[in-house]
Amino acid sequence: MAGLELLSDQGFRIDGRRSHELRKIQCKLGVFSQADGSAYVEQGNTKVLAAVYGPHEIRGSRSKLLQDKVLVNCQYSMATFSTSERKRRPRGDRKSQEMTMHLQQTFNAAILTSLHPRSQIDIFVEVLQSDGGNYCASVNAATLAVIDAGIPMKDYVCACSASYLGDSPIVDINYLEESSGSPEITVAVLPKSEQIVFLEMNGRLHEDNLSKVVDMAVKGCKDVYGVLDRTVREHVSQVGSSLET
Amino acid sequence: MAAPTICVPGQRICRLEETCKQGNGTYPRNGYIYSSLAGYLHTFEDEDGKSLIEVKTQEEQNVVPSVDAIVTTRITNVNPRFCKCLILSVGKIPLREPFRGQIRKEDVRATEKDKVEMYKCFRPGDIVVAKVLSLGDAHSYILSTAENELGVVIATSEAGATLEPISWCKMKCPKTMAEEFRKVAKVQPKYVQYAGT
Amino acid sequence: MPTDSRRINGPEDSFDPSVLLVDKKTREKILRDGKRKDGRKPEQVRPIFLKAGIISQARGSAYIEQNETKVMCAVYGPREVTKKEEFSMKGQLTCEFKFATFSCRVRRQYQQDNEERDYSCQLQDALEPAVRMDKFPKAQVNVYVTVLQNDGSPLAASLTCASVALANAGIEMYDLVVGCSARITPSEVFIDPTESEDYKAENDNEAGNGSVTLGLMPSLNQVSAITSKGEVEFELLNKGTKQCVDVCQKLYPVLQQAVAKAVEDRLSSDHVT
Amino acid sequence: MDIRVSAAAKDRDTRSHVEEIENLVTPGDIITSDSGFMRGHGTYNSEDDRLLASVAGVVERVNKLICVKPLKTRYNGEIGDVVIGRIIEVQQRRWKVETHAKLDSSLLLSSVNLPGGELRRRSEEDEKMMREYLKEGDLISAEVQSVFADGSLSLHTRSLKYGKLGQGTLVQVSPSLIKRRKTHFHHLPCGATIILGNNGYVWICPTETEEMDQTGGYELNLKPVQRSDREVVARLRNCVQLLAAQKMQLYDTSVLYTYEASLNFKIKDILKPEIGLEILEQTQHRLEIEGT
Amino acid sequence: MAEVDLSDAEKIFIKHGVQDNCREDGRGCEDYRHIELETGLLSNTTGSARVRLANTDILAGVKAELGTPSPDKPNKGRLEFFVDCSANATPVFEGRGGEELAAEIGNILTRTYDCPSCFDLEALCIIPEEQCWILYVDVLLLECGGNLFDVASIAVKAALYNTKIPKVTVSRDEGLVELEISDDPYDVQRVEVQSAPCIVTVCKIGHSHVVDASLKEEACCLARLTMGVTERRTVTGVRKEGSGSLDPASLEDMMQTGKRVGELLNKSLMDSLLEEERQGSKKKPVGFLK
Repeated sequence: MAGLELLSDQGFRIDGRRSHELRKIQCKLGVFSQADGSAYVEQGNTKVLAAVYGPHEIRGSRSKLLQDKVLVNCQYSMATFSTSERKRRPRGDRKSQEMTMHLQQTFNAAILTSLHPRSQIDIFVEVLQSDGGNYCASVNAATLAVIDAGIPMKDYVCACSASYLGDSPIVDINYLEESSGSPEITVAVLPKSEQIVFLEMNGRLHEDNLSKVVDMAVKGCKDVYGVLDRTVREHVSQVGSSLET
Repeated sequence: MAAPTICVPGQRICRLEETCKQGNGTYPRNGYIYSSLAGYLHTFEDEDGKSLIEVKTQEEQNVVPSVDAIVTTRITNVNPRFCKCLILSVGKIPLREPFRGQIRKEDVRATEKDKVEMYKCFRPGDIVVAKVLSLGDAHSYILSTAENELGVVIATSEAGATLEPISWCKMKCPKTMAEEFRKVAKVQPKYVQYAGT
Repeated sequence: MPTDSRRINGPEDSFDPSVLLVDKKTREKILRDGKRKDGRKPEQVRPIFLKAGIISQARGSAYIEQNETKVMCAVYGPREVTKKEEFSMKGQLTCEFKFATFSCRVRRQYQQDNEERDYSCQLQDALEPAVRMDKFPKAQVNVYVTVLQNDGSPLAASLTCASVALANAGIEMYDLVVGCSARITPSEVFIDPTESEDYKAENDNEAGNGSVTLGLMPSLNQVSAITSKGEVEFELLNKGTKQCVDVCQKLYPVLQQAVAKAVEDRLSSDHVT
Repeated sequence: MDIRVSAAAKDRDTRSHVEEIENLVTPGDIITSDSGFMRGHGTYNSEDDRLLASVAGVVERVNKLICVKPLKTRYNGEIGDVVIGRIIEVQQRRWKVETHAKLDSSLLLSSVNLPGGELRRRSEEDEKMMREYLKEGDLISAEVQSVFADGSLSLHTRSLKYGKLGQGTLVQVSPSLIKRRKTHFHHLPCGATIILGNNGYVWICPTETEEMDQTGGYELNLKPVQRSDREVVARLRNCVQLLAAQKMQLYDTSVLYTYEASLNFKIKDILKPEIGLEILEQTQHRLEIEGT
Repeated sequence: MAEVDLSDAEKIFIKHGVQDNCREDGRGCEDYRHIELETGLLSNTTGSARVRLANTDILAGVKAELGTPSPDKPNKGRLEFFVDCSANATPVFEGRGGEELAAEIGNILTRTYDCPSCFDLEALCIIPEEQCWILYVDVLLLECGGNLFDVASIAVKAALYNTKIPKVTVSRDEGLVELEISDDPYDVQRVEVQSAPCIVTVCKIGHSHVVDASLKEEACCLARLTMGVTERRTVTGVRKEGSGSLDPASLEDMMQTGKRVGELLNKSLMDSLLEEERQGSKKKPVGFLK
């Protein structure tokens, strides 16, 4: 842990949070006008933009066309200036391709894909600033963008990470905590039905503690859901009321 | 032969007047005819008594298949819906590099379109004369053989001999006397002449 | 810059020793006693040798020498567009510009670098207005330009060379394109600069230095390309472009002769056979 | 030249005051556990047979049918809708038309009026001539004739009011902003015609003075449009954009009132934020007073 | 660029409008749409800016890294441009789809900044031949509404203005050089951008020309001229693009227009950058939450 104290004796984390506290989440729907849906999410210092196009006719090779459901196409990309050390390429590296695949799996599970056969939905995520929990913020931003696009889905997908520090689980870990070598669990859930649609773990964790950490992450997801749902409701109410006049 | 006039692109040839018409290898601009090729100036009298002004290159021209052009093709691939072919020449001008073409089932012949069976019309390796219907898509030009004069002109039998036409839909192998089905072209003498030179 | 993985490259931290030459850093004045280093006047171009039809397997080709700047160009097509992504219903022109590895003072890479890619785009933008793309729908014409030796104004020489090669290939064109470069200093304009006269961002620290390259279709009197480097006064840039236009008009007959000569040569060789 | 520092939008402070509208649901919300209702758009049945929302919007109930309408989506076509579309491909016997729907729409050769009138037989000649009538990039106004099994739309232009569009300008807005009306073609008193396509494509053009010719619009008038007409079109375009940016519904009256409120300003200034807000406030006020 | 396919009639309508000096949104030929700008919104960068003009949205981030000067310019730092077209702008840019456009914008930025008199690279040198700052200017295109080059150059200039490079103290200890980088956020070196150029794109439409073309207008334009213009009214990097040609007289007119508009653009940009600086810490960051 190289001189950094990630958890103080009083139980405060390096950015002053308690172990169960999320970073401040700020978000907005409908950032852009050309995309069918778009959203922006800030989780602490992690900032993510998401855009959704579709459902629309399949582009490019028609061999990707699915007869009975919609093709969910994702791209995860990080701005070259998003990390503290400059990235050479915004995408195409192994890590972003993996993220792209994870996004695809996550949203295939949440979107009601059978409603739009033979068409395609694009979900594009751009990380503008990275401070840990990029995938979580990406999923949360993409969920909002999908809702903004009016694409039917079973439920929100909310993602949150958790770790285990000292002898207690901590939620929504930031970059410093992420790079400290402690284990990291990322979970994406459908909060209402409490189904886990994505789970990934890095690092080493005693099996006794696994459920504690997962519970912590799922709890975090539900908190995230609270924030996202409030934003959506505000957005719909505001726009809806101006539509009526 | 009198020394012909050489033209280069952008060269002004003459005024565009009532008595002359602008032909291939030239373009009109601000009331003049300009050359768009490096070659020789040709002037013809056409039927209306107007002089047609053209610039021609000495050697093979640069042509690409255009709509309604007659092309010579070699069949490469046959399936029940269409066959693929390579366009080898456009009109009388052989191409340096072939273009891909396609003859769809409904364009094989003019009548009884729904009874067409592709395998009874073309086989890979056949030389077919066809007409360009449309420029098609990224893959290929769309061709048609729905005219008496269009269809297979040269084909090889299973025994390896050159087939001889016996009707509009059959050809015979001179070696084995076996008959094979083809959409046969009624070859025009002018093509024969051309093939002979 | 992408490195070439198929060839053995020099050590990464090696560089050309010429950059350390002391005399390079202090720029000489271009003009001495009203004459340039090679004895030309400011508005004078170098002697030109231009010949069309030098590469037999290409559809059309040309070679140009402007003293020590030597460029050759080959044209292929119209041929089928094979890559589906590049498909378009209109005719297409592609240009590839390449410095031969030995053409410059510093060794060039085998792969196209950014500068060469940029030149390729400029060539394309400059030639497209002259070529009658409507004459070959769905097909493409490929232009390959190789600079054999670079002693200044490579883009201008390439433009001239490429347009002659296109005409030689029998591609229908509205007009030929003539290229010309000018070096702009705070006080004067020099036509057709050599390598040592040309503008270099690393040495010309003062404002007002730059260069401009222009492509002209002389018969139509249309500018098909203009590109400049460096920071220059607007009036001087304007003066530079005007002089370039004049020079292009003067060079036009040279191009016409070269194209016509190739047509004649072909005729006489046909007569022999 | 107008470069400004972006500042927090004014309405941001007021946002918190917006009261939540009634019957608002978001994806995953339970609408009802009563199995007596029918599942409409924007809802789905959970495994335990409860009716859940799949989009964010207001619950609408018609008898036993429950729907949730999201704020914006791609265009969901219904038979009889007026749409504006752009030809993207000429195929055999049909044109592919982009209408902002989930799949490209089709316009069959048999669903258009060709020059020469209704009774003409459609021959193979016409098939070859298709690109002469309508080619890639052309805009048309049309009506939804039917919906194919996969949800894509089949259009027709068999009425003189439909067909190819000439000179004018297209504005694309969200389909939900177009208010359904008896007519979507409006000849406004300011001298322009506006077609509010149900698919969110809005076409604004100068009103043709002479009688429409009987060619179905295949021959276009390419004469320059008068400066005064052009200004009206430009002003209308900016007004439509303004309404769309503030998510206000588009119909003849709202467009006209915005247009009239904008007359105090230069056309190019309408899209500046503070001026736009002022115009809209006036418009909104007037709409409220007149109770339309 | 985002594909806009227009019908012939629409094109004619736009062309005549330009000739009439009444464009589709009521602007005259030399009018810009209004621009919004914000700097310093990315904390991971040394400098950043976001510029929005109608639908065109560009984010620029500057990162300063230590490196060695290139051997032919031993006493100069470096400025490296990288442009990325995000798929957020249009699905066409997915994967490598935006690379061609990105390279084009990158090349033009490099060219317009490639003159020592308009951007002082020597100030970035720490120890000649050994250490210098390399400024990576990364431009991210988030939405396209036409006129990308101009907006990109505005974003770059604003981001450079916002750049605050930490101060470096060099100490030599028995021939070993030690660099000490200050971590005080106020002990910084600013980048001088007063003389940096802005790009103005002049599009030839019909027989006239316009600045700040919309996407539809760009679809009607066969030849355009991009030029870097500095505050001193000098010109850096002119370039004609597109498949059309220009006659020499209209070329001169277009350059005149570009110069005139560019001068104004530089001035307005500096004014609003100073204005933002004046608002200082009072101003809350807006970012994308607006």
